[in-house]
Amino acid sequence: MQIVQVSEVINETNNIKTIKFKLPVESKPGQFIMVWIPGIDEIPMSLSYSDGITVDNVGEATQAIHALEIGSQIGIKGPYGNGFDLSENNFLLVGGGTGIAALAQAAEKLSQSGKNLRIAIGARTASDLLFQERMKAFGEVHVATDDGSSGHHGFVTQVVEKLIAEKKPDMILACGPEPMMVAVVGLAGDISIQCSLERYMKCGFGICGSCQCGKYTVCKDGPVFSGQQLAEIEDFGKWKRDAAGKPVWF
Amino acid sequence: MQIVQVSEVINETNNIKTIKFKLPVESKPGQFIMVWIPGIDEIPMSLSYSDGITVDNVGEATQAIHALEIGSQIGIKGPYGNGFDLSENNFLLVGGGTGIAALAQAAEKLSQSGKNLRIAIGARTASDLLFQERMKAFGEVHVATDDGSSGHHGFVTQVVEKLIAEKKPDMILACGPEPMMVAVVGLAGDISIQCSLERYMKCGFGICGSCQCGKYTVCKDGPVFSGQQLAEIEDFGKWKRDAAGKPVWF
Amino acid sequence: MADIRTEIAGLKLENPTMLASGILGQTGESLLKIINEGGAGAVVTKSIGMEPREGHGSPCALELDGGLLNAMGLPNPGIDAFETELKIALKGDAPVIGSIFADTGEKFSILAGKMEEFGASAVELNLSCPHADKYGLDMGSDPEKVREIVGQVKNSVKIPVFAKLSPMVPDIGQIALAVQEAGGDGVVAINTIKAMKIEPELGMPVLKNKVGGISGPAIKPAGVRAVYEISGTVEIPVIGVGGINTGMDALEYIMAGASAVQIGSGVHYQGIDVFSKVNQEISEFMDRKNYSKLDEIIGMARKGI
Amino acid sequence: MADIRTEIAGLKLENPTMLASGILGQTGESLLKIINEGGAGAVVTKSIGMEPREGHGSPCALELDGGLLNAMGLPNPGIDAFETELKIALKGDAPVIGSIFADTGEKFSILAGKMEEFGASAVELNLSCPHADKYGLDMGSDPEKVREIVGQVKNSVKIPVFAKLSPMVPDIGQIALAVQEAGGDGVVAINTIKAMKIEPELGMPVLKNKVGGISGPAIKPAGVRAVYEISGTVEIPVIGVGGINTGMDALEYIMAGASAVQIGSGVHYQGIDVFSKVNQEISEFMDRKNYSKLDEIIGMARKGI
Ligand SMILES: Cc1cc2nc3c(=O)[nH]c(=O)nc-3n(C[C@H](O)[C@H](O)[C@H](O)COP(=O)(O)OP(=O)(O)OC[C@H]3O[C@@H](n4cnc5c(N)ncnc54)[C@H](O)[C@@H]3O)c2cc1C
Ligand SMILES: Cc1cc2nc3c(=O)[nH]c(=O)nc-3n(C[C@H](O)[C@H](O)[C@H](O)COP(=O)(O)OP(=O)(O)OC[C@H]3O[C@@H](n4cnc5c(N)ncnc54)[C@H](O)[C@@H]3O)c2cc1C
Ligand SMILES: Cc1cc2nc3c(=O)[nH]c(=O)nc-3n(C[C@H](O)[C@H](O)[C@H](O)COP(=O)(O)O)c2cc1C
Ligand SMILES: Cc1cc2nc3c(=O)[nH]c(=O)nc-3n(C[C@H](O)[C@H](O)[C@H](O)COP(=O)(O)O)c2cc1C
Ligand code: FES
Ligand code: FES
Repeated sequence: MQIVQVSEVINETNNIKTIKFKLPVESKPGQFIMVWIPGIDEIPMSLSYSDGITVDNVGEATQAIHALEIGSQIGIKGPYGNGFDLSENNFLLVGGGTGIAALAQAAEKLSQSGKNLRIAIGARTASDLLFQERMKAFGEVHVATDDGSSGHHGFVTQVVEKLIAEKKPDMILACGPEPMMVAVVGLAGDISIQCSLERYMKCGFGICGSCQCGKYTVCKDGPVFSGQQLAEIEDFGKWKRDAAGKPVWF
Repeated sequence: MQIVQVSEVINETNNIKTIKFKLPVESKPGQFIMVWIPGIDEIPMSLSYSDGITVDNVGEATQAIHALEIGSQIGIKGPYGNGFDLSENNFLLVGGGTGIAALAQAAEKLSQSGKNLRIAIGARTASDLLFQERMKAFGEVHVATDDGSSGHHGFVTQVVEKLIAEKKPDMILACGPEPMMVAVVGLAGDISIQCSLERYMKCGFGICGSCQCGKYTVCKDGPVFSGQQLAEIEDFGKWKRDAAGKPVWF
Repeated sequence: MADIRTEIAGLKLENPTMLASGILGQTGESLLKIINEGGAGAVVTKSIGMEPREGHGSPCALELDGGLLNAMGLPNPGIDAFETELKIALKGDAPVIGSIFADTGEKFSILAGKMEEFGASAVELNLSCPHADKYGLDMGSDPEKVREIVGQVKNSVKIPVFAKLSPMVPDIGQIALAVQEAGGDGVVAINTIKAMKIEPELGMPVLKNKVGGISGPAIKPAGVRAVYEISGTVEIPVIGVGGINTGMDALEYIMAGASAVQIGSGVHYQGIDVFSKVNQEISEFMDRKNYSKLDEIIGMARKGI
Repeated sequence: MADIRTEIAGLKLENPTMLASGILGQTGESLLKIINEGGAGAVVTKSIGMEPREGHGSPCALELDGGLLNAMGLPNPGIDAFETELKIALKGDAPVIGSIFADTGEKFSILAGKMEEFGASAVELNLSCPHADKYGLDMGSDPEKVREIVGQVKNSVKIPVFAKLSPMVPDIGQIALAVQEAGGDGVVAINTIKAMKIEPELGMPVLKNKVGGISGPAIKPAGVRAVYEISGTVEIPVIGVGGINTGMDALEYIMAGASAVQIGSGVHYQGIDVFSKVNQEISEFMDRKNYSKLDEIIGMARKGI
């Protein structure tokens, strides 16, 4: 556990903020940290920057993160998890909702190493779209909104289908709601894919078992899984476990 | 604690044996180890060799060491203590009884680095003289026996007096009964001197306080002390402490 | 090759390593993986209670210098939901031991009965959780309570009944004796030691529950001591747990009197193949020292040389 | 510079660090050195009994991975021979606290009376040694015994009386309450945790006494927890001890509720200037965080944020 100070707060959308701080250790794109908001809760958050997280205000803990100010102290465990394998050349990145946060550093790194990437971002409405501007610096950005207020009117999966048809990538990276990822895995067919899963996490470092998904411990074996691995996981896209370890259907 | 196997047993005198084993760590001349004879006791012993100890059979533990055979297992803690400072050039080494064991490696090292050394060894009788042959390879050896059966008839201190008069060394190293060392310190006058003390030891690493001698913890601050340090120690040569920590006069 | 099979109250294990309760033991598939890929000789489930329970809030687990600090607070899906999990775990080729917790002997008996019905090879009574209010240590430190609970459970199931004890009592041998007198089939020691971490920077405890229990290397010397004292007091088998990371660690427990060992935090430190590694190191040690069966060294340190 | 002076039951200390009992505390000159050269705010003597006592055989102390294992067995020269030592220690500019052990309240009172007569500023009753048969933990785990002993000692001396407790009880708060109810002036926690080391190569325990107690980093989380629980239960001051090596370690204890801390094994790990180093780190921390007096942070972690 490291105590760090908030150094910057960025309003990304109505409901999403980026919080920056000095992270005392190196991380890989796709890794996450456990963020302790003292007195409130500790929750998993992808590193959307090497020194920041991007947080959707959905409940008590994320609301407390939104209330942080420059100079506020929070606790950090990690980075944890495996991160993405970025060794291929032609990438398609698919982010639904805050899922794009988990992909942002991968996009940055891929772009730095001169690789080819297209990025599909989905959200309910235009004002919820995350990292659209940031991603433009890294690759070709395609957008979908449920209400059609920006880009494609409909699901981001429809954009993905079109992009694959246009040019087959040799690796897809996806993060978002599990049902969305199930759909993307389906569209990928024989194209390699890695999905980053979000499961209920307590310890974050592979000891308690609350994030168990099939035979995998998401916080340690994941959160990034290959298409092959996902094929072995019966739960994927069907059910997750709640804080008591009971299966809950999506 | 390291468990080592006895690899060699050498009869040195009637009552003294050298036990060799593989010591898994480096040591400095003048350092000691704590030797555990399983089921019996653990006692401090100078490293007379980088991989051996030379033991006078005086009681239960030392008798048990004498009963060890090749292949026997013993436990080793250490090396502990400070060791001798060997930076001067003209040395006089004075060993009384098994005291010469603590000086043997210093003699070896000094001879290897081409320094000038004379060695005075004292014992009750000729057959008790330890390391006389071994020391001849390192420097000029002078012997004293209480009964005159070899070398000077009388105390080793008388030999020391003569040797100092012949040629003033710039460093004296002494180890033996404390009263002998008090005498040598007296003879040294303004010549630098280092004495290795033997006090009752329990832990060996400076925590329990049983080896306390004046303001010094012999196992950690010593066992080698300079003439200046000894001058500050009221106990030196007068009393030591028993297993209960009670002062006992020499 | 040395024979490292062992037997505890009729339970035959291919090797003396088991998964400790609460470590990745909440789902059937993870238990199965520990058997199939980890190489454990048996697995113990997460402690299961009557009702689903979320446990304490987060932070609930933390890496400290010498071990892990946790205050999970016994989260579990409840005994009924656990049937599916246990059945999956049973597909493996090793005994599955059902760990249970409750606040009365009656509830313990109901839970044990269900574990037996679901197919568990034995039950382990958690009488030692140091951070779950009325559950655990509170009763596990009282020999009378222990006698009562173990007795009641013994009356309601046929499978072996083990009691898991805490070292946080002045005389653990007395508690073990109560287990034996009540007909218990074995003693498991130790659970975590009550502990906490305060973050000076913030002036507050890190765990949401403030107090938790420490596991891992820091508690091994206390665990070995507990097993040594228990095995010197009772005749029933002892299962040693606390800070085992290597074969040498396991051997300390075995020589102190443990017929088998459990590994929890070691899964974090060494990965899930900690079980096969420890087994490997135990057999290599035995081969080198010419011991042929595990029995020869169980309790060896009690015997003098 | 932050003011790190502290006061315990009227005892004024220049800084909150004390030497723990049993570490180099057997002779007057070593106690004096810890004050003069080490920079301790007070020193506690080795536990002294009625008669000279050699203690357990060797090996009696051992370095383990996370701490030190010892079974000294309370060696000491006896109270009468100790007068000379105490008088030497008194030449220093810091309070000397006399630690004592006995098997009855009467003997405790005699020992305390002599310590007072020799000039000790306070006495510390060792009710917690985990490896000395009838002395220590055996009585220290029974609130009735504790009440009786503390009460008797309080009736026979005027200097403050502290009781040193063991964490090896299910509820240390209850024992501390007994100390307070009997008029005790402070609680010291914790003593070592019962532990052992077995050497697999030889199949036997390393300590001659087989069982000993572990100190050092491994027990810090248990010590901080004990202080936190005690300070939440009683009003009298608490002195924290166990695994302190740095200012941050000491701050955990202080924020848990300790008015002062003791350092034992830290003397081995850091050298005798561990006291000045810890003090330095505490004041730097306080300066950085704008705390001006130690009082402001004592028990801070109990208060929420
Ligand atoms: C590996 C990983 C990376 C994540 N990255 C991000 C990110 O970059 N940005 C972002 O906004 N969110 C991210 N999340 C999700 C985020 O952790 C939850 O939104 C957050 O925990 C909600 O907490 P709350 O108290 O605000 O809401 P609550 O009201 O407590 O819960 C809202 C929902 O969040 C989920 N949730 C609650 N607690 C946890 C928990 N401990 N672990 C996992 N899910 C939980 C549950 O599905 C719950 O229904 C990530 C989750 C995981 C597992
Ligand atoms: C730093 C140091 C180096 C030593 N090096 C050597 C050496 O190279 N060769 C050698 O023969 N002897 C050496 N000794 C002395 C040796 O430790 C004792 O002779 C031995 O402990 C005696 O044990 P025992 O059980 O055989 O005899 P006991 O019958 O127990 O005691 C005989 C005498 O030995 C001394 N003694 C006993 N136990 C201890 C102890 N734990 N610590 C210190 N002294 C003790 C006491 O003065 C006692 O009166 C050294 C001692 C020290 C402190
Ligand atoms: C995260 C975690 C959860 C635990 N949950 C339980 C539990 O539910 N029931 C139980 O009896 N012990 C539980 N324990 C204790 C372990 O089973 C074991 O006794 C302890 O961790 C010591 O072993 P170790 O050092 O190998 O981890 C838990 C331990 C940890 C670290
Ligand atoms: C070698 C040694 C001897 C000890 N002797 C005593 C003693 O005589 N009386 C006592 O109350 N505590 C004794 N203790 C316990 C310490 O005072 C202290 O409570 C314990 O070591 C934890 O603190 P630490 O981790 O700073 O060492 C001893 C500890 C050690 C390591
Ligand atoms: S969150 Fe605990 S194992 Fe993954
Ligand atoms: S022998 Fe213990 S301090 Fe020296």
